[in-house]
Amino acid sequence: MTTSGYTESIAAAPRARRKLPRWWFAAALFGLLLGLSLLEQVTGADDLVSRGTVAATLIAVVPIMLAGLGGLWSERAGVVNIGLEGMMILGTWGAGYFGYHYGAWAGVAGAIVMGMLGGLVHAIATVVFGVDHIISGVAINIIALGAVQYLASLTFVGLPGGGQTQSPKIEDVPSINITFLGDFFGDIVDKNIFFVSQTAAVAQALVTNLSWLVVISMLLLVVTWFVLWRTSFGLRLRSCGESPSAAESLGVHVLRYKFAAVLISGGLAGLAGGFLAMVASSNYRDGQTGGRGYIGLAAMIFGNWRPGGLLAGSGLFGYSETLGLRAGGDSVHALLLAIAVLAIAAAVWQARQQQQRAAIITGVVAVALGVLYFAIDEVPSDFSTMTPYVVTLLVLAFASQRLRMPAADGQIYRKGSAG
Amino acid sequence: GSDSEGGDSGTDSPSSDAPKSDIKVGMAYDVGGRGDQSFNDSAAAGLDQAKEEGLIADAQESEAEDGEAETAREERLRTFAEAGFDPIIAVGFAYAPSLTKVSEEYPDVHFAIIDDASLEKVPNVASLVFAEEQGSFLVGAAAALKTESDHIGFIGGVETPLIQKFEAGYVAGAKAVNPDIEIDVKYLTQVPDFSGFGDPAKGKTAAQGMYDGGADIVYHAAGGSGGGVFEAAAEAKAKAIGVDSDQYNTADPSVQDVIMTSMLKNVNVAVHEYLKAIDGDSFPSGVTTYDLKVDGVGYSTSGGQIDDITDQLDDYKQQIIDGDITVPDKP
Amino acid sequence: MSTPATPVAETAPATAEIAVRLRGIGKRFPGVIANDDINIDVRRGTIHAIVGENGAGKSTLMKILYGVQPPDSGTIEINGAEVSLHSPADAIKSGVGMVFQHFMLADNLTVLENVVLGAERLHGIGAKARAEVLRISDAYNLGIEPDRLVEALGVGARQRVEILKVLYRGARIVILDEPTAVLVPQEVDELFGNLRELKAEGLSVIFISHKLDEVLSVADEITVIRRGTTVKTVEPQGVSARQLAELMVGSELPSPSTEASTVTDEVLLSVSGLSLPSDEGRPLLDDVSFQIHRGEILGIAGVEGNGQAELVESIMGMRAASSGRIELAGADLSHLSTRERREGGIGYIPEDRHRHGLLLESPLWENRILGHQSRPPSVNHGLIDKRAARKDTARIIEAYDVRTPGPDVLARALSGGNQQKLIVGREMSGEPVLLIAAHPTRGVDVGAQAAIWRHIKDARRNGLAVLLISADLDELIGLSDRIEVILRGRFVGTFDPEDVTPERLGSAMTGAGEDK
Amino acid sequence: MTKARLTRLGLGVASAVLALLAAFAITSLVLIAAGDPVGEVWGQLLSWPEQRNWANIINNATVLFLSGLAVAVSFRMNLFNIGVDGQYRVAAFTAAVVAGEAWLPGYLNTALAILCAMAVGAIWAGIAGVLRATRGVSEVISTIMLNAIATSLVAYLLRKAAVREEGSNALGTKEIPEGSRIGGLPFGDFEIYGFIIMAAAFGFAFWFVLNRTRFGFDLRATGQSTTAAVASGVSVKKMTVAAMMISGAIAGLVGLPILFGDAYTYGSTFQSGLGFAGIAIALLGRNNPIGIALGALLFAYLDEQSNPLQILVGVSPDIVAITQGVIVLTVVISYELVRRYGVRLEQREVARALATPSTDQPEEVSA
Ligand SMILES: Nc1ncnc2c1ncn2[C@@H]1O[C@H](COP(=O)(O)OP(=O)(O)OP(=O)(O)O)[C@@H](O)[C@H]1O
Ligand SMILES: Nc1ncnc2c1ncn2[C@@H]1O[C@H](COP(=O)(O)OP(=O)(O)OP(=O)(O)O)[C@@H](O)[C@H]1O
Ligand SMILES: [Mg+2]
Ligand SMILES: [Mg+2]
Repeated sequence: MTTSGYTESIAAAPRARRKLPRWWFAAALFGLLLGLSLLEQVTGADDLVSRGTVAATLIAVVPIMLAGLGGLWSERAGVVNIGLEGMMILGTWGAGYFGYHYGAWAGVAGAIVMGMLGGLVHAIATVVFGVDHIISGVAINIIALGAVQYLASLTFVGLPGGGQTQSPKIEDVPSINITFLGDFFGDIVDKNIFFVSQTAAVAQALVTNLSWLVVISMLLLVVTWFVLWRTSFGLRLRSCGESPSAAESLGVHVLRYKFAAVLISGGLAGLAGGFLAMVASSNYRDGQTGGRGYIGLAAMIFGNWRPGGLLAGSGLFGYSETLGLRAGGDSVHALLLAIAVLAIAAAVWQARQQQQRAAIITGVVAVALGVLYFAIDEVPSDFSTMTPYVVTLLVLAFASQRLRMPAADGQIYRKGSAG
Repeated sequence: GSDSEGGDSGTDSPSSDAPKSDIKVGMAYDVGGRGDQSFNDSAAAGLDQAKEEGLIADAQESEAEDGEAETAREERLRTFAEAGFDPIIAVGFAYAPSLTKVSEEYPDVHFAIIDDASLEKVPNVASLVFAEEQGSFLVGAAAALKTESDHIGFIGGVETPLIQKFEAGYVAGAKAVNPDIEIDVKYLTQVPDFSGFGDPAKGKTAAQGMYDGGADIVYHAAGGSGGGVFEAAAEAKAKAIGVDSDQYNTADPSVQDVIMTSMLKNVNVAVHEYLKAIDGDSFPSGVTTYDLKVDGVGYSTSGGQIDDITDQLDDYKQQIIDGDITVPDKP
Repeated sequence: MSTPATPVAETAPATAEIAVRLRGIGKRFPGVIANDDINIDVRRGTIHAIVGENGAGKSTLMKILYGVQPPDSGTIEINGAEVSLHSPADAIKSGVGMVFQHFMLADNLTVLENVVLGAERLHGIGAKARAEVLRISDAYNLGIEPDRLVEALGVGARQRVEILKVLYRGARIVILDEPTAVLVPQEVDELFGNLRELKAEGLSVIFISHKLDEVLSVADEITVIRRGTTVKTVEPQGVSARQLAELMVGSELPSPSTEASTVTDEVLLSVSGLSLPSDEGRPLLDDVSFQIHRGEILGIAGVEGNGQAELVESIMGMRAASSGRIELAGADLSHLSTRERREGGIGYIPEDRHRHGLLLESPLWENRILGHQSRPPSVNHGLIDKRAARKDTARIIEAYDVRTPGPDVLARALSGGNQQKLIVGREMSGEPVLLIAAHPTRGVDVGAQAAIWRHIKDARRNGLAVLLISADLDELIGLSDRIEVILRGRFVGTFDPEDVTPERLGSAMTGAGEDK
Repeated sequence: MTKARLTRLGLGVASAVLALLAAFAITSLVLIAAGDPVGEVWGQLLSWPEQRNWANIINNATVLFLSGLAVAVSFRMNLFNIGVDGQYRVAAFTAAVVAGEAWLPGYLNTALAILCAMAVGAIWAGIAGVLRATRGVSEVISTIMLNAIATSLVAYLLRKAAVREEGSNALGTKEIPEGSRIGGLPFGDFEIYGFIIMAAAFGFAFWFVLNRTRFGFDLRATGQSTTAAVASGVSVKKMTVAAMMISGAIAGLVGLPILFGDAYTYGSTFQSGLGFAGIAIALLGRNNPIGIALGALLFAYLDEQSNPLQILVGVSPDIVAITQGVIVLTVVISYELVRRYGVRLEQREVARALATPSTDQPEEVSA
């Protein structure tokens, strides 16, 4: 048909969606490392990229990332999951109980299964009964906490080193240890060559008792990306989050996919809890999750409902938390400078984007931070404790208008609503 | 399937000789309760010992929930009182406000509270307090004597005045040995977030930070989080100092030999002696301070890692007892 | 010429060439009989139109045929074999495909993803699928670009994507529910071109529309549905639009007819140099200037997505225009809030009643307050006067014939047409001086349509100025005193309704005129 | 209509009962599975509380009620204020300091402290509101972050402001002078918080503002449909900030009954976590004051009754947390079932109206 296609020319042009090249992630890491090395040079803070920091950061990041991954699965299928925290809590107990009685890997499995139980409740409530997702999630958080404390009092009291609020020590998950490489990198680190040593430190952290669970978790991130964006299963699942009625009109069993997604979500959250109990520490403890389920949710939104972004979000949080906990004072102090510089960059960018008011505000923030940096030479402990939260908040304030959640996220869908 | 450790403990430790006493003790733990491998456990130990020795007929236990209402603590004490338990032991200073109320409501019931002396005027309350700073002074000195890098650390669970006493004593002790020693201090959480007493992950990260930073001995007053500190020490092939009880005996074998010594805060002794002092209807009251003098606090030597410096430590101990050294209780 | 609704054996065409045979289909929703004893035969290789007023049961019937909803009674035969369809999946298996009244596309997925969704088994979701999509697109001249986000497509393109979805699944029976409602004449011609090609391929097309002339031009057979049952099946040669309409409604088809002009020379709304850049910098509105006088209806014609919505939202103050000046009766509006503008006497019938016009989960009387939060009778001194609000709602229900038991039912429970009548009534109350009406009768049946037109004209007679935006060119031509055509955010031509044809408007709207 | 309303009311009650029974059953199953003495547990939980316990129940319910109210405000506008917890802690601390300093005499001091608390709560929540309105930051995230920040901030300030009486290891602000405390109301031989009157007043104000004022209408409209609200002339940005600030202001009150009626100081053992309980209670009460009050009473009752479980029955009190969570779920599920039934009723009505033939004869017929 001769005139075919002119409607596009009239219709709105496609949103400028800059596609990132394949290697963007490596590039980002490289840049990050370079930046931090520079920061160490400038500020003299020496713990920004040490083996210990990297190792501890990994430990801090993984549970948040796994929780976020759980959120990613369910929200991509259109089910909001505030219950992540609860499912994590269930996971910690699962790891504690099965880990103690049947060994490390049983603990991992136990954590996943317990998390899935939580997911099952959420799925039944939201998918089958059409309960508001938030309500169900909140309820699950309450139930999980009570259930776990109750279970702990039943199962751990009287065991050696066990009690109302903690399980006995759990056998460790095996970890990777390549000593000669570790020593090799260690030597380079000690040479203190700009950037090289820092890179070596990272490498060293990756070969000295790196828990297999860390590796597995990182793989899960990749697998998630592949399954959701490269398989038909993933396409169907995402379509349930974008437009369930369209999906159903094409014969997709929407409810089944939502159900599956929420179960997987629970499993991942459970694993996150298990990780806390088995790798981050070595036994179940009451209140061990410390709101990391919510943080995971935040990291996922931060990451725009995408695995890469999620990793960035949880990384940012985990890293600044680690700095606060380790050397604390001067590392966080150094971080101030970094943020100030970034803020200035942001301000310039905003000015370019004709967002004068935003630019001014950002600029003021930047200057304030800069002044603060030179005014004090160590950050008081209370404030280094709040660093991760403040940083997350700041970063979001700069860059959160581009976020786009799945179109049907949080909506209750009933069969036969197509058309 | 019931969890009332105490309920069973009346029977599960059958003392051969029938109990000579009819005392029923109500034990109100702080958050964590029996099995927290910290001072609740220590108190429980004292109770069990008393039971073994037949000093008491029966004991019932209950523990606080995290972030619970004041009324919940009051009710816990009242329920004990109503149920005819006497004496009732409140473990932890958190009970001070509620005990103030309840001890008035039940003048004929006897109470004891650990770690608080604000009720010393009340006739039916015995306050059992400790000179943590004195014990901490000694382990501080030990650390300063043992360190090879002249760099040590302190990790507190939650930044409360009580834990600050540990810090103050530790620092004073270390400085007494070596005035220009470097001491890292870190608290894991702030009130009302008490997770710092139960978060080994945090403890480990913080300790690793100190060890990587050059410290070779770290003293923790962080309850359950201490486990993480020991793990970090083991990985860094460095030393750590335990707290409250002799953690060398309770800790997991894998980390046993990093525990150079432990600051002993003998809550068990306090509880045991309190129960022992009861005779007929006369109950102890007023403030009893457990300090070095009465061996209410001290340091452990199991593992034999500080045998070479015990005499120096005992020398400091004597000076403190004699009052030649007064240990600060605030940083 | 026309065959009886229930064909008797001998007149019934041989089953062999019957693609779809519906017998005694019945479907009741709580309290509503949507379908009742429906009998239809669709012959292979034909375009079979189904007409009927709103709520007649057309969509419901099609949803049943597509397995979305199960029928309460009746049988469905496809190619001679009786089938029972429990889900769209079943329907697709038996070769049925449907383009819904409201597009079924996920905006945030690419065209390719939308097409292959649910049919991944055919050609996967990768290169092979893309190739197949392009092949079909070329075969039927659909001009589809597989990798664009659907949200970036215009209405016509979305329509073609929907059709491609159906073809991709190899459907032999294609259902189109009101496909032309949002298309301009040229796009309609394109569409019909596609349909004829499908027909030539031997596919059967079931086609629903409210626009009877289209139906007559494209259909081989026409079945009329009234109150949920088949009234008659006729052939286009035998009937006129008017006769069809009478079959549908039992009353006569009205069409808007302008009467003596009431235009005064008093300028009421004056817009000058209005511009609005988009995020990508492409102007949504580009130096738009016009005036509306008291008692004048200015019609805006244009393909959807060419700035109509932005224009309306700028005048309503829902968007801040980057430059330009808006005056209402001489007073500058540019810096006033939406509420202040409404208080200034602007009434607003939004394009999308569900998103901008109603609180679906609230009772009608609260919906009466919406947009009049700061004005009596319903609100006095910041306090809500429930009684007055209910009373005034009752008035609107009466005056505008809103079919509802009373002002206390939730807006969601009303049918689209009745919702629309309520909105019109609301926006007319409180003597507005300017009415902005976007597609005031879209998806509304003839009866309601007539009523709404009448109300607009009455108000105009009393000096109301109206900015009318509509995709229904007959409506535009019938109501307007003057028609401006908008294209890519610019006014590209002024027409006098007296001497303009839909075709001429259409070519102006699509820029076909200027290309030549 | 009214008939339908009555039926729905009846069903509403029935559903509530049903929900409670379901929760009862599930909890019992858990107990049985765990081999705990079901009978004794319920015997304790359902035993008629002593007057003293009733006093506690009412007091704790008052606090929970305020917390639920605060959350409900944001829910009504489709905002999710998880931050009530942080807001009330910052506010209670401020109030404690102000009242402790006693710059003004007697109840003036109290009033000032309460105002400061509300202001601080409003500001703390307002941060999230502004970030949401101007930068589009999800209030879910920002309030979570602000909770944690509040913890560190208060801890820091507390150590600055703290006074420690001799022998005590507790950390607290200056005690509020006798004259500025809020006396209790007599309740049998016991007393309940005098603050309960203010709580009730706020409950009423909540209802009135939301259902009877333009502001409330705008707020609910925005909550139901942002787009429709914008078209009707509501400034969503302003509403967002306003709603968050009001929510925060009420959150600021949460800690005050305890502060002025019982503790008289803000210290390290001041009750925490009230904000999260508030979320559940707001949801349980369907964001309307009466419902929230009932929900608060129910939660407070269960907490109080479960307290002695361990001592008397030897079962962990945590079991009631399970009950509470399950109730939230079951109540909502039965609500949902009833709602669907209601919709169906309504449509039947509508359909009847639709069935009656049109009175509107199209008049204009163009030749
Ligand atoms: N998804 C739904 N759930 C419940 N009821 C519905 C639904 N969709 C439509 N209805 C009912 O159908 C009736 C009309 O809805 P609908 O808008 O589909 O009618 P319509 O035939 O399109 O009429 P109109 O042309 O006025 O829009 C209403 O009474 C409504 O209660
Ligand atoms: N999901 C539903 N629930 C209840 N009633 C419904 C539902 N869908 C449709 N109806 C009823 O069935 C009747 C027919 O609706 P349907 O959508 O088939 O009408 P239609 O002929 O398609 O109207 P239109 O021309 O406006 O699309 C509606 O008037 C409505 O009363
Ligand atoms: Mg239809
Ligand atoms: Mg319709």
